[in-house]
Amino acid sequence: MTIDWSRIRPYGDTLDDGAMQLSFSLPVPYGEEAREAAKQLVGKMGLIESQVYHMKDLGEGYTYFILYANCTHSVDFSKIHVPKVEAPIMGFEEINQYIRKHIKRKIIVLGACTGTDAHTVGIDAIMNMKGYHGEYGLERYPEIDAYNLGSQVDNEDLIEKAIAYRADVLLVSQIVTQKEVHVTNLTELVELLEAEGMRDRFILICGGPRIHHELALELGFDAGFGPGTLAPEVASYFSQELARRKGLV
Amino acid sequence: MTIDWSRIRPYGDTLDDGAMQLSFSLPVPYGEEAREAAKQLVGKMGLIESQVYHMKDLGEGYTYFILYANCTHSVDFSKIHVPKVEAPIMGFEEINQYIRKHIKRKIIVLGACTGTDAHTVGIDAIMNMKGYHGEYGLERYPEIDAYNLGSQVDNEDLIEKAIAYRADVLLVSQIVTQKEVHVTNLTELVELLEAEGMRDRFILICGGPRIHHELALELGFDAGFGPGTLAPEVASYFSQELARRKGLV
Amino acid sequence: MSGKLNLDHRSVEEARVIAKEIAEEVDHFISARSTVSIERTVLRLFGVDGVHDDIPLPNIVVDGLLDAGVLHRGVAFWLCNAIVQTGKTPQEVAELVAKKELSLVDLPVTSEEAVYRTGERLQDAMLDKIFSHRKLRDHYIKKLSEGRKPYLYLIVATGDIYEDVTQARSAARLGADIIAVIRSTGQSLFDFVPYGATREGYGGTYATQENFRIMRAALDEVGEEVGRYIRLCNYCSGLCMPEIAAMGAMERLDVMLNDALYGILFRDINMQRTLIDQAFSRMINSYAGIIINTGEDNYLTTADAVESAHTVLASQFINEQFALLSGLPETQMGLGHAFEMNPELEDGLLLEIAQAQMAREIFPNAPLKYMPPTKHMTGNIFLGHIQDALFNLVSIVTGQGIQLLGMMTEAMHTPHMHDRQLSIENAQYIFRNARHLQDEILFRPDGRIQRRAHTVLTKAVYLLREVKKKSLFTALEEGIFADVKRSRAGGKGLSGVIKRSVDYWNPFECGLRERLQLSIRGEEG
Amino acid sequence: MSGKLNLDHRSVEEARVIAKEIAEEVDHFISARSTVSIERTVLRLFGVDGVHDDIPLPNIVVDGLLDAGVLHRGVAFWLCNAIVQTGKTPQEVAELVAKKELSLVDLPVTSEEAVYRTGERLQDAMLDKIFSHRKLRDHYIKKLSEGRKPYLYLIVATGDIYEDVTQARSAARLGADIIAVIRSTGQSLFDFVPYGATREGYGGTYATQENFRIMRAALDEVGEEVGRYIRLCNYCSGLCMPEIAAMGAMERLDVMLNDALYGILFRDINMQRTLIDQAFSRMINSYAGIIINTGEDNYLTTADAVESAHTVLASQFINEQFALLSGLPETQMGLGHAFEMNPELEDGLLLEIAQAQMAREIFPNAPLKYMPPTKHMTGNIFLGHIQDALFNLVSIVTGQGIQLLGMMTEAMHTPHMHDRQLSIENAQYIFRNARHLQDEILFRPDGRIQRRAHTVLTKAVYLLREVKKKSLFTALEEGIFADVKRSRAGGKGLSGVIKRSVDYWNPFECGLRERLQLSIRGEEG
Ligand code: B12
Ligand code: B12
Ligand SMILES: Cc1ncc(COP(=O)(O)O)c(C=O)c1O
Ligand SMILES: Cc1ncc(COP(=O)(O)O)c(C=O)c1O
Repeated sequence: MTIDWSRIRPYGDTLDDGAMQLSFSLPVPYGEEAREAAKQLVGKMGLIESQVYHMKDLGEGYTYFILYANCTHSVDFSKIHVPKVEAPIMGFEEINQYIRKHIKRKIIVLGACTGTDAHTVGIDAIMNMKGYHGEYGLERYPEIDAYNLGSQVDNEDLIEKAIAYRADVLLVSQIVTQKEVHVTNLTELVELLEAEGMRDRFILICGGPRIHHELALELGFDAGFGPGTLAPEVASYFSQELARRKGLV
Repeated sequence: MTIDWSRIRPYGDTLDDGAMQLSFSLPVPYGEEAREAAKQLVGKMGLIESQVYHMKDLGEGYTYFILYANCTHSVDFSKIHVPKVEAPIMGFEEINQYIRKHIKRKIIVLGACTGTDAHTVGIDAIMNMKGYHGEYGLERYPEIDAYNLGSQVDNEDLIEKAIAYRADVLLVSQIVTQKEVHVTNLTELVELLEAEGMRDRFILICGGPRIHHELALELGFDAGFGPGTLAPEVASYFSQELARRKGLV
Repeated sequence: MSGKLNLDHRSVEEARVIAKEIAEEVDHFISARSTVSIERTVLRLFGVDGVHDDIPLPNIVVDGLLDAGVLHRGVAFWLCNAIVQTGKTPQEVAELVAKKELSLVDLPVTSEEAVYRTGERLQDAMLDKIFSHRKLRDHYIKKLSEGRKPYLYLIVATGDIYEDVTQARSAARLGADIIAVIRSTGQSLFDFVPYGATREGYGGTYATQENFRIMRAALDEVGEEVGRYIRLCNYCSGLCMPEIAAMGAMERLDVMLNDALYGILFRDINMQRTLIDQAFSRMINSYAGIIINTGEDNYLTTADAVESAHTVLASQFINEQFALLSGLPETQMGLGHAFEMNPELEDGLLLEIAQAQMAREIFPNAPLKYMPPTKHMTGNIFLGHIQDALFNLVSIVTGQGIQLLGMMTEAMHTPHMHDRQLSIENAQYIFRNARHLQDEILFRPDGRIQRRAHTVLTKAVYLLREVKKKSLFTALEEGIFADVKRSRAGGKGLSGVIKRSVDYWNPFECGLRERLQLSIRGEEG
Repeated sequence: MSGKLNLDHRSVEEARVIAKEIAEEVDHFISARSTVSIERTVLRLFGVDGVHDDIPLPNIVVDGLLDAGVLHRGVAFWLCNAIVQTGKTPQEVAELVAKKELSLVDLPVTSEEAVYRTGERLQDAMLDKIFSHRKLRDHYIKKLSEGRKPYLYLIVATGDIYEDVTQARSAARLGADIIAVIRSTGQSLFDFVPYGATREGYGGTYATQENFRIMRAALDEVGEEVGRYIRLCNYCSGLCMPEIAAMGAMERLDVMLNDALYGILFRDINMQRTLIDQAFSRMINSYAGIIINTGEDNYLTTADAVESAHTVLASQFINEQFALLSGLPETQMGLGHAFEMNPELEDGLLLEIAQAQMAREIFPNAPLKYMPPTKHMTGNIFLGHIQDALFNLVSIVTGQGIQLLGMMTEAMHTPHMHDRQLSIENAQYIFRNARHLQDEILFRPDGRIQRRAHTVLTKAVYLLREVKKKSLFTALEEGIFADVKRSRAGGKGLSGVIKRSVDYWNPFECGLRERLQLSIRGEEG
């Protein structure tokens, strides 16, 4: 059972069996033809030995399927490279010391949940005094001036405040992702900043349950953080990045 | 929202959105690279906008994924044709009358769960007096002589008994399907019968949770019945088929 | 009341008395004010509808009067005067105003009495019509039957009303008793109600009168087919709270999310504005026989369910009193609470049972709205599905009224069609299998469950005393609920609040007060 | 005993007395007989192992004696005589026999005393060794700790022992307390034990001593890593029941499925054969400190859980007495039962709670083995997952001992790796959230739950009286359990039963009886 890293396939109970579970609905009426349609569909996906284990009539001409099958595709795991935030993660004390030592002034951080998004729990988790999962938020860091603008903040307002507060870092939270509205919102912010020639003035960071670093880079941000992020990860990143940009390290 | 039957795609909440749920494990260690591997894999399956919503370290270098994505494939529903048991389904009384009228003698039926398979509940459901889901089993039919040989019956023994009892119909149940053992067992029976030139002497019927009519035909059976089968469906089929074969209708 | 928790009845009574005082103080404030949306509601109830250059006529008319500085008298007066003067219908008048072919304030007032008489006649006709909808609902329920409690409450939220219809009909066939059409993200901040059938929303579908109609018709049809009256729910909250109440009353909605505190805390709507709006909207809901749902469940999405359980209870007490002040009977009070215990907690289920049973015993006649786990739902749909199963179990064991079904995909997207099916199946399975468990289990005297309920009740009474001391407004400023602080003059919509003049007139409020047998309240504040 | 059900203690006592009589009657029959597999077990305990031309040495030796017509004296006598005569080890003797270089019956018997002494010495050494394994287990548990009850019992069944190891180690890391290696379909009908490490099985992996060793080592290793002793379980049933008991004792297994009734009813094994085998195998299990699991849960896979609940209880009473007759203490009696209510039933959960609580109260010291829903599991994995959640809930609420975790894929395949993860997560979530619910809930006096338990108990007593009247053999012939009828002389393995002669000798039985402080039983029958 030595694994061939260049040809990784799903695993059920035997190496390379390709076992996969799927569920989906089709806009076709319940019946044997529906079952066959489901099987043909996954056949096109490169799945073999498919079994429709459960079918349910949803009414209105729709049918739901639970299906198992074996995937014939494989991936080359040895070639996978995922961009990650590189900065080593420091603790609360360490970060403050780092800022004192290298930046020699407080870092100014603005946070907001933008657009019509009213989900503040995520940005609060990063910023609020009391923090999250046992980790203080940025407001508690003596070397950080953190301002949480709350929810439903327009991109224009955010930029205005960023100038007013002379922010070093902008933290943008996006939780609602329906119709890719987060992508729209985040892209708009970058475009507005670029239009005003201010993109380089800020370390631009976004976060949310559907955000990851790679996506953030694609959207023109400097970094992105996903589910389960804690304040020190974010602060470690921007303090080191700021020091780097200012040529202080 | 009119449906194009020639291009049916999965449905989440918008026609043709292609929404699918998948879960599987890969033999790769938990981490961002694992996530990327999962995404690449479903990419090869023709799924786009994939989101790994859950990942779990299974230990021993394995990772489990729950993933949603949109399927770009479609199927032509208008071209789907599924072979089905054609005989109209009659009720208990009707079947007995039919046999009296057309066959004019009792039909002799032998049932067994073959190989090492010890799952009798399925074949009992079809054959036992008390029946299943409110439908009497074949033993209760006055015009049917039904013999249930029980479980773990060798194919050879079954054939021997079939000759001894002068059976018209053989009912074979296969519940265990691991390593395709049901296919092996069923194929063996057909081969044995053919070798002895007796294949045409019996109406050969198989059943079980993973059996369907199409598979049965492929394996050389006359009919196959899947989950939820009730005795009348089976009896309707074989009484009409017997009458047809004997040229009685 | 089964009294399984051995609750201290004096504490419950004390809580009610304090909550009443808190609500009355606010009501005092409310009674001296109206809002632009109340005035637009008046127009809608007179039958004004439609848009001009995409702006709803009610907005055009009301904004005109506001600009003219005469809204303090109430829109009814100006409209009815125009009717008297022109002999036209309210709709015609509004259209003329929109086209700038008529100026309400420039018309002479020849007889105030004629104006009032006109208003009252139209008011009477509309309230009769609303009452007839209520009768029709009763008739349907009698004819078709209705779901067994807890009602299965399912949401649809595709953004497209026609897609919503498909999903709603599917859900109804599968067992849904209530269909709620979730609103598009952000609609609650609009100071107008969108118009017509809409097919593009974010995380929900716009609440428009036409959408209400389309869905109502679809549910009536499928209800006939499945032999069960299917209730329709929408969101009577945000800046247009009373307008939506009116639309719902006119289109025979059955359930409405309706809670000013929700808007204040979670949508940053100005507290004065929305409390004023709420009072009037609840009268409408009351008279239309609409069950309201309050939003205490939301508190536990930002605050912790263990630590803040008492804030939910305290708020329920206040909401109950607000509802009573608007003439809403207990049987229409779908007070909200939620299953939001952290699944990592040991004995979380015990705490949850204590809370749900306590709500049941304290509000015995309310069709309590029980919300599923949301905050602690993750991308693990399998775990999510069993979190929802425990939620369903607690509901059937404690006799909740409305079960907002949890979805295993809660942490991802608004429901896919089959998500709904699976969650209905989940609830039906649990409800059926534990149907009479409620009758069979008792709680150990002074055990963990009983003690938890006592603690929460005691803390709620303390909290109410504190709120009473500083007034609800101040309490909200201090972040007493949901860990959220809101200032009295902050948030959206304060500019839409108007001080009533002494000759302020809202015939519908008068009519409703009469029909609901509410006393006329004092006018200062 | 909490006595939540207000059970009638006289009925419970009566049931025990009758069950004892039933078991004693069978024991009387047993005591006059041995079987080929008991004799092979004796060889294994003397240290004979290995195969010759793919046939296990114990089979070759025992079959030789059977053919020679001298097995009625017991294999021990012939083997030990050969040892005395040749000075060789048991293994060497067996190998010579296999190679036909030695004939046991042809050797002279010079001193019976020397033969008995040799046997006793070897017996003592082996039982000491088994005891040392038991000590080692205790030591591990003390050092590493063990899981909290109900233990999480997970199966592996890939067919390949090395793949099984991967899956078992993964399960252990995720929280499993017991790993059971399911046997390949059909092994129980083999009248021999396969040999060596095996990589090809159907729906399970062959039970071989080498496979036991491989898995034991893997679990010890991962147990050290996760800081929890991981128990190993296998199937001590079928035609080789006592041999597997011996293998388990030698390889430090911790749990064994061990129930003659299961083999009779579900594998069509001859009842005489397997009941004789069972008596000896349980002595071994007892002394090895192995928890046995009985198979009453299986009854409900063919019979209905509502109608046949009392047959489960009756069988548990009988199994308890059989166990006691083999010196197996209550703390090692993992009596089986199962959550097999039809999910379509109203109040199924109430019936299930009644049954599980009843078993708990009647067998207070037994580590009850609770089986998950299987029969009513379907291809709907989402529904299946919540059926398993209710199963887990009933377990924690009624204090079961061993929780055989249900899998959402039960109706499809033996578990995939992640199926196990999800089911562990399910159990951990429910157990944690309802950890002390058992302490907090009481059942309404004379309510549905209490009444159900009373009914089941009463019917079990009736049934036991009937079985007593006609004897267990006849009752089995009449299909009293699981709706399955089996004839006394039918089924597999009767030809392997031998009548003991007066000079029959099985030193291990004697040694075990002594160490287990069992009285020597009467010898006729
Ligand atoms: C709580 C909640 C609410 C609360 C919000 C209260 C509040 N003040 O925040 C209330 C009840 C008000 C609410 C309302 C709505 N909600 Co809501 N809500 C949720 C819920 C249950 C939990 C979200 C949460 O708090 N998670 C906990 C936090 C800690 O996690 P997080 O946000 O991921 O944040 C972490 C990381 O992502 C990261 N992070 C986040 N932001 C940032 C920013 C930076 C810079 C960094 C570095 C890191 C970072 O760090 C955080 C800590 O680790 C989710 C469902 C779920 N279980 O996820 C739905 C959910 C997010 N809501 C949803 C919707 C649609 C709505 C509504 C729009 C529904 C409607 N149409 O009315 C409304 C309106 C709100 C609006 N306009 O935005 C959808 C979104 C669907 C989608 N994918 O687009 C969800 C997924 C539910 C669903 N299935 O429908 N909701
Ligand atoms: C009950 C049961 C048992 C009982 C069987 C008792 C008995 N006398 O039948 C016991 C406990 C003994 C048992 C043992 C084992 N079982 Co089992 N068992 C099941 C279980 C829980 C239910 C099967 C059942 O009764 N279904 C109800 C009947 C009514 O449905 P049905 O069989 O599909 O029959 C219907 C149709 O298919 C059709 N039909 C069936 N046969 C025929 C024939 C004809 C001619 C026709 C027309 C129609 C027809 O009509 C029937 C009525 O509608 C399933 C899991 C599940 N939920 O499905 C596992 C299952 C079948 N068992 C399984 C296994 C592996 C075993 C064992 C081999 C495990 C082991 N290694 O020890 C053992 C050994 C048994 C053996 N050698 O066969 C696996 C099979 C995996 C696979 N796909 O291969 C399953 C799926 C469980 C699992 N996930 O591991 N089992
Ligand atoms: C009481 C109440 N009103 C309204 C809403 C919906 O809010 P909105 O339409 O403002 O997004 C909710 C959401 O859960 C609620 O609980
Ligand atoms: C008591 C008992 N023994 C043995 C088995 C396994 O049987 P076999 O190995 O004969 O397939 C089971 C199966 O569930 C059982 O319950």
